[in-house]
Amino acid sequence: MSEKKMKNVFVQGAISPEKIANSISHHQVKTNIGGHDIFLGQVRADEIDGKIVKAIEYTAYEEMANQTIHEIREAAFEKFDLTCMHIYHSLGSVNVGEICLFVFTSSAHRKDCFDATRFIVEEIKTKAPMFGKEVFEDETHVWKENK
Amino acid sequence: MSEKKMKNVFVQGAISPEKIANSISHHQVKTNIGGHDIFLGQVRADEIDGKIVKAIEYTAYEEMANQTIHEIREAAFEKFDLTCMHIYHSLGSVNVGEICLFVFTSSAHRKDCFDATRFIVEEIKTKAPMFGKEVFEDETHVWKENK
Amino acid sequence: MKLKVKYFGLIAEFVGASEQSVIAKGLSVQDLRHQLETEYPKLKTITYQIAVNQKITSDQYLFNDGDELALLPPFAGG
Amino acid sequence: MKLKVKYFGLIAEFVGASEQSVIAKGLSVQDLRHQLETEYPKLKTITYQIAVNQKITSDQYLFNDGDELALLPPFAGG
Repeated sequence: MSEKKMKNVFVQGAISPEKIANSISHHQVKTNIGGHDIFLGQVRADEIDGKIVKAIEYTAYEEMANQTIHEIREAAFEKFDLTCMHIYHSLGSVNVGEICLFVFTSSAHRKDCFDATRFIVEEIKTKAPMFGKEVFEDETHVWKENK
Repeated sequence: MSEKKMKNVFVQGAISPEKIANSISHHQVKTNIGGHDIFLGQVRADEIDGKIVKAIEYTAYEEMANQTIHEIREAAFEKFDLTCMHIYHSLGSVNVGEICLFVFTSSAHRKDCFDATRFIVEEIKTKAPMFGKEVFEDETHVWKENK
Repeated sequence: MKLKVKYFGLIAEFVGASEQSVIAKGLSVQDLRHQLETEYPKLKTITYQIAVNQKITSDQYLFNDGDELALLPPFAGG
Repeated sequence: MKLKVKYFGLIAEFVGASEQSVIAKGLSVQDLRHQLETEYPKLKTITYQIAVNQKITSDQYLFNDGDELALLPPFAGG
């Protein structure tokens, strides 16, 4: 299955556990699915030079990020035998402990969804133009950089 | 972190999306977590010799399965740098489209949770004495066998 | 020796019970395997493992008093 | 040539704007890089990529009319 229409991956603020549960529920009618793999990125209270991160403010070059993720999605459908795929990323402020990335793939057999979710997460981290301002308690900030 | 106490992984019937959402919510206070990886096993409506599976009835050698999974859990905490780990498996009847296995690991960095969830799922599939009766619409059945 | 033997899944179907008290005619797991396969010939048609006290064991294992045995058909968790 | 240039994250901070109309003094991405690094010397202190029409491009790329450029600091998604 391949989805040609470009989707908007961005949601304002944190991704709620309820949104994740709803997304899982919607797959219970798809009885050809045997396994789901879900990755959730959560904002960490990192200590940087003695200060603790309290939130990350995400921005993105939205059109390019959506296009890039569209291509990642197409590549994943090509490489792996998937039933469904869902990708969401936060924009704006996400507090520590909250979820900023939700990648969800489903397949008949577990290998495909395991491989696909990991592939998608790695691709997003390296290729999608998204930016994160790590804000400290004292309102100063640093810019996050993916490794 | 290692957890010495043996846990009971078994729940009666299907695992609900709400249980999964609650489990995710409980991790939002753990601000050292950067990534979660969740695997969900879902019962497939497989066609076998022209008949369609409508449910799987799970049984287990419960004491041995809990002990085996306890050892898998300890091995995973040893091999990977994990913050948390949760494993649940259904007993009794689980309809097609419903979830029978829930493996959830969390770590500061994504590599550990990706590796850990996959390791745990593979280990459970090959080592934990659980049995699945695939029941067809006409109430006949076959016994499932993991590959 | 009198052994407690548990049966699961397909094997519980073959035997028609989930647990039995078995008077072992031999001393090893291999002996018990032969004894049960004679009594329940369908066992010969499948692959199964034997656990003693919740650990998969080899056919060479010699029973001790109070051992709990289990005949385990192929696993299907997940 | 007149170019639309977008700035993101750290670079938007350096420039003090998220978008500008820039009169390019040269013809290539490399020329624009030099021009902007002269105007905003802090750009020289970081690694950044340049996208033209939403594709990462090389320094050799020669502008066409209507191109949308973007200066992209290191990515931090997820």
